[in-house]
Amino acid sequence: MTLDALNYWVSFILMMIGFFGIVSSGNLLKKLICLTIFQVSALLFYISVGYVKGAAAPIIKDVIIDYVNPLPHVLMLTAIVVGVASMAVGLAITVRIKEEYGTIEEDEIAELDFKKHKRESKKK
Amino acid sequence: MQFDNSFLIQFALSVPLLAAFFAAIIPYRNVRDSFMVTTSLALPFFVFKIYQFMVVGNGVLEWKLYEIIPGIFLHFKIEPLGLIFAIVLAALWVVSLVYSIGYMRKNNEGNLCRFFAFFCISIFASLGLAFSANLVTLFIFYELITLATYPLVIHNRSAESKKAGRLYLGVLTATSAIFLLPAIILTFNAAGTTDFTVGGILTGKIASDFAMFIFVLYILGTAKAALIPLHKWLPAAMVAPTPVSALLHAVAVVNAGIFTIIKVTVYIFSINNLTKITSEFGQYGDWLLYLSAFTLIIGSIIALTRNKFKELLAYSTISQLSYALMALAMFSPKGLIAAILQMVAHSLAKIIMFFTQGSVYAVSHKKKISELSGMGRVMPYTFAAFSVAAISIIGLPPTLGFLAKWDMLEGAVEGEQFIVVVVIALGTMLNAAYFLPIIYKAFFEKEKAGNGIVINRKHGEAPVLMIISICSTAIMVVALFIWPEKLIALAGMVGK
Amino acid sequence: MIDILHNINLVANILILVFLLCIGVSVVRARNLLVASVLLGIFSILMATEYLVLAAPDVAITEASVGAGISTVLLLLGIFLVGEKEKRVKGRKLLPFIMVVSIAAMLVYASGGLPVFGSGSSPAQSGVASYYTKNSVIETGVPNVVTAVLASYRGYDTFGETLVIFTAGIAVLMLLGKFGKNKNKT
Amino acid sequence: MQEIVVLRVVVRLLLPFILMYALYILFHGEVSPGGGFQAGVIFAAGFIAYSLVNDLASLQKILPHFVVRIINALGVLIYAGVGVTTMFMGGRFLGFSAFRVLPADGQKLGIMLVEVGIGMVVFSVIMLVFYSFGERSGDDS
Amino acid sequence: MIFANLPVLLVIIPLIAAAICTVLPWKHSPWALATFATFASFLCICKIVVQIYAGSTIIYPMGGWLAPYGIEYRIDKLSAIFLLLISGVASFAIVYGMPATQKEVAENKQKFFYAIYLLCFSGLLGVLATNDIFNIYVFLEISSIATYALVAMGKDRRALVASFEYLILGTIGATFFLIAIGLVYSMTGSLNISDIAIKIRPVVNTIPIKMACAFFTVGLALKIGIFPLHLWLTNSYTNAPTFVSSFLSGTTTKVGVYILIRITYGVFGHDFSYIDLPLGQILILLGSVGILVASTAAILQNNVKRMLAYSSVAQIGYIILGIGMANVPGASGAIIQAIFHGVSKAAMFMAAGAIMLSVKGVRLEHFEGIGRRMPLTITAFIISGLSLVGIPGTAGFIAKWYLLQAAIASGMWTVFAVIIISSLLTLTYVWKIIEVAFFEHMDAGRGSVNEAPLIMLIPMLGLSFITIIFGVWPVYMTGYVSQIVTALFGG
Repeated sequence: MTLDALNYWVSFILMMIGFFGIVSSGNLLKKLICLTIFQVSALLFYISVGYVKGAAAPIIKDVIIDYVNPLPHVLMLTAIVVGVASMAVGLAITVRIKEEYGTIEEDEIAELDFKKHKRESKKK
Repeated sequence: MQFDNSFLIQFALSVPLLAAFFAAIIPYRNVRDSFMVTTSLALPFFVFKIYQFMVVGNGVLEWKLYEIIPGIFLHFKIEPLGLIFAIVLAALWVVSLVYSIGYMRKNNEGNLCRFFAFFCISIFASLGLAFSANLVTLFIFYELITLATYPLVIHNRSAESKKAGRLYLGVLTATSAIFLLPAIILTFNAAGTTDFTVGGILTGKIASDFAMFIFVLYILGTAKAALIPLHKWLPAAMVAPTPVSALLHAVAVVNAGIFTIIKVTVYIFSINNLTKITSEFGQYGDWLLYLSAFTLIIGSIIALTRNKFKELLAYSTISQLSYALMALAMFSPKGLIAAILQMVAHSLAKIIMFFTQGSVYAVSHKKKISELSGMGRVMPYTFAAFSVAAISIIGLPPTLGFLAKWDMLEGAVEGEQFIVVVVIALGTMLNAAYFLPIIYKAFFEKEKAGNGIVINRKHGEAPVLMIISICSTAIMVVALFIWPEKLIALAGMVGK
Repeated sequence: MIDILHNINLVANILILVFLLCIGVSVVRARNLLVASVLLGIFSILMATEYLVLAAPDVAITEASVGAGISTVLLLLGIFLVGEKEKRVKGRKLLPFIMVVSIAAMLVYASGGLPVFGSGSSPAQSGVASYYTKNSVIETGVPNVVTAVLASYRGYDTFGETLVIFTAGIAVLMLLGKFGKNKNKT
Repeated sequence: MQEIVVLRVVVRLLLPFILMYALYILFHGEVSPGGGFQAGVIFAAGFIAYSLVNDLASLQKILPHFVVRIINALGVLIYAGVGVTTMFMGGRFLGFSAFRVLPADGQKLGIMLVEVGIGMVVFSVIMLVFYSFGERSGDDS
Repeated sequence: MIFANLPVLLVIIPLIAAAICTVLPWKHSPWALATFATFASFLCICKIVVQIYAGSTIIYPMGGWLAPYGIEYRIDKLSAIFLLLISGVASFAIVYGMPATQKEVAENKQKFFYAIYLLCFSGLLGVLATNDIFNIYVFLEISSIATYALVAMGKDRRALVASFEYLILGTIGATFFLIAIGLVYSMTGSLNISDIAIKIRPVVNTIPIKMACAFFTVGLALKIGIFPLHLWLTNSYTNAPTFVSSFLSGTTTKVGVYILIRITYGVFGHDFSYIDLPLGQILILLGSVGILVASTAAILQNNVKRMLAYSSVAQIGYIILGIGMANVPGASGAIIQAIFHGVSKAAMFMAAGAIMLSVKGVRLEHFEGIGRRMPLTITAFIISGLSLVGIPGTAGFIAKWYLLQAAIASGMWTVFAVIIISSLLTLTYVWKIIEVAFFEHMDAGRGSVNEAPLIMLIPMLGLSFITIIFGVWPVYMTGYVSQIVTALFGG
């Protein structure tokens, strides 16, 4: 059956779901949430690449069996960290935006900025 | 040895820079002016030395600095054409410097430090252009001239002068960037070098239609030559103070244009090659001839309609330049000599005319032709000089202009291009038609009161500095008619 | 026995993937940020399980503790500060949707060329990875290959990873920090 | 916040065990899943749980801000320091084999130290982020 | 021991300094430490460049594990010249940045500010030095996250929004990059660039590799700010603190360019990326359109910092053109353009920042009469501006020259025309400032405006004179670059 590529498909589709969320939602924090999905899908892709049918986790036992590929795991540990790090920074920026603008909706922020811009150009 | 014969070039180039330096740093008027003038006197000396070295002791003068772009050096080399240009520059720089000192004092203008500094820098740029040994060096100095003259054009920072300045800068840089630079790059790609060499570097390298394309690019690229579609900057730049207009229209800028075109024609394509190329295009091959003839006639006609003295001079400049181009466009040795003579003659004559206009404006703030009646008797020396210049422009003996026109006609007759003969005749008439009335007004017309013209003869003749410079130039014009051999000989050496 | 195990694995794998898709969609569709972030936590937990199924216990633990734990806590804190309602924006849905669907189709098409899922002979397996599983115990004396690779073979990456999170910490501190006592704003 | 006695007591009881488990994960990471990173997270989770039932101030009493910052810097310095030390001992950067005569032993030691460094950084960063958000919310409410 | 470990020292010195910075108590000490660290790594790089100029490629296996099993540093001529650019610009910028930061960043946050700057700096260096493709991703993320924070420190609240946009787009780009790495790894089973370059040959025509190439390009296009994806760039450069915008404009996008060159030329091979795939045409198209649109936008701007940001987009367009044309002069032009756009744009942002600090604004009317009050500052600005235009005698001219040669060589006359026309557009917006600065009078209400302090003047003048020096004596540089390019096309 053609379920062999299922993991890849799902990871790509998840990625696009997240992407859709980022593009379509106007709320900054929602964007961050979707960004997380977007990143996690990449993780799924890597782990699926590393998987070997019927192999054991890469912790060496005495009996010789075949293990799954440890390298993607290592890389993904790093990737997870990167993801949470960027999310933390994003959250911090969002909070500051909320404090400065009083909203975290994209269009309202743009409106406020536009007003400010017009005031500046009038000032000259 | 490299140094031994290159130090003359270095000295000659350093003189205007030194003057510019003095002009920039010295705040006291008299000290500055005396320093500048004394420095400027050194230039004719060095140019004369170069002349001796080259012509009398026919040596080779060149100075190769370093590689600007891989395969292309910043390189100066003196050849007859450049020498002629340098001589003109050297002579007229001193004159115009003296004159403009007088002018600026009379009209007590401001920002003199900046003014004179850029004045000298533009002379330096023109000198570098004259000495440049390859296209890229030439291009660099061509741009430098534009940039250095811009502050002069907008010297009195009025709104209209800013607009004019934008037009000036826009047209000149745009054309040079869009047409000239690509032409140079194409030449470099085709010939593998950009050095000016006798006999041309493109000869036999490329197909004739491509060569014609490049040639068109070159002509369009040098808007400083003010051919009709690209002439707008010249009248616009008239907002500048008169000495600047004199510098722009007689000494540095327009001559730079003509010089570039001649240089490209002779040392990149070579006359014979161009005749071959153009002959392949039959009737259309002579487009440059027709274009310049057109410019000549139209320029003169527009000049006829002008009442503002400066505008009239501007359009007459346009038509006069296209004399040189037309002579060149015959692509014959005679035509080449005629073009060079015309370049020199026009510079001398036109600078006198601008000086005249400047003096009139300085003493009586009159700008219009119609106001000039009677001025001749108030300012006899000035207008005497002016008449000499007018005669030279019209092309009558005993002036240099006559020789130029004469050679032109000879070339035309040899080349059986009778259109040229017709055009020259027509142009001469037109020139006469717009210059003789001025002389007539100035000398023989009574000063009419009324219609806004106030009679005052108190102002008298212009300051002595200005008279000296004007008259000396007028003397040059006549002298070159009487002893033209050396000049013609030098012009004859071009491209040989 | 291995065979049954791997069949079970396969079934679990498929089930979890389907769940993941559903929850992913519902996260994107959720209007309330609180709901969305909680769903995201569930999403991470499922993901962790998936990793377990794919025999990646280290990643599973990390995902569980970070994705489900820390990031949920952070999100909740953030929501507490910025409010939980999301404004409904009209329009700007169709074009992204078309784009996204097309890209997804492209990617799915591309995944056809990839090595078969779970085959032991793909270049990824036969590459450097096999070296690690063979030699890590001899060279580092650490049976957990992931730890060995993480800390030693690719220790420099891990150094970078540490610095990433260090950077994030300092960044948040710089953006939000009030440093305990002193209360002056930027 | 209102008193939730049960929760408080439970958390207070659990806290030592959570921390113990974190340490276990840290030092047992070589033979079983887990390592410095997970350990740091769980270690921080314990404190966060503590501050969720009590308030932030009481947590900052037992774990002041500047201490966390110092731990933070220290973690990075430990990791980098291990690398530099190996350079001084004639190896490459992070070449743990230079620590001991037997490369494997050196690797063991180096990996251990590095994991500790990671744990410290992760723990302290999470605490810092938590503090920053917490303090904001503190003066908003 | 020092010289053996130079390649790693140049990265970890700033990192360690950053860690120490966060706990330094005294007032100016973080700046002092940051400056010291920057200069230290700059010196290391100079030493390395001297070695490499002699012709050797430096290889440094991390932890003694040989590639492809461990991570290795591999510094060749290409990475060396970019290392020199980044560290040079950083050294100038950090010296310049002290007074500006003093004014713009709160006292108690400066140590974190400098720490994050150091992290960003070392992240960029790590990207340039490493030969491991995943390591590139990690260090790129370090610098990116640091960058988001730095941009967000701008005084104006728009800085926050800008940095958020930047964060979203940057993370998307990074994830694309990650997926691309995954695809390549799944087809080759290696992460070491030189190793991949060998192992990829047999499978180069499979779909996943083509996808990977596309993903790399998209991800990097987001990081570089190629034309349609440039919004974050203009906003963040405009609103970031002075020091940050002068530092970033010189460095981050250039590193993206480096990675693009390294991967498309070094790994996939230029014939595959630009001839088999339509990548070349796409890049050339985007580049040309971007140049024209962004230059026009720059002309229309009234805020000088925003004008400079748009001009950055335009100048990046040139680089993309050069890369996309994928021939020897094109690549040389792209590299030279990348280097000297970095230098001169950094100088321009410095000058604009200095003026902003003394006149309290960067709108065009604030520049009136600056030419008299702050002559040296405006000199630096103008010299760099002319280098952007490509006036002969500046380094910009050399880059344009090569690009035009490339256009001729590949017979793309439209590109030729685009380059010529856009240099006129560039002249227009540089000239707007020159005219305002020199030929307008400052209105008296502006109070006393003085020349910038020496500590700000020296860096900007230094940078602007570098463009002149290499414009007047380009031979050494061109020779070096031609070696790089021959290596790229030969190998």
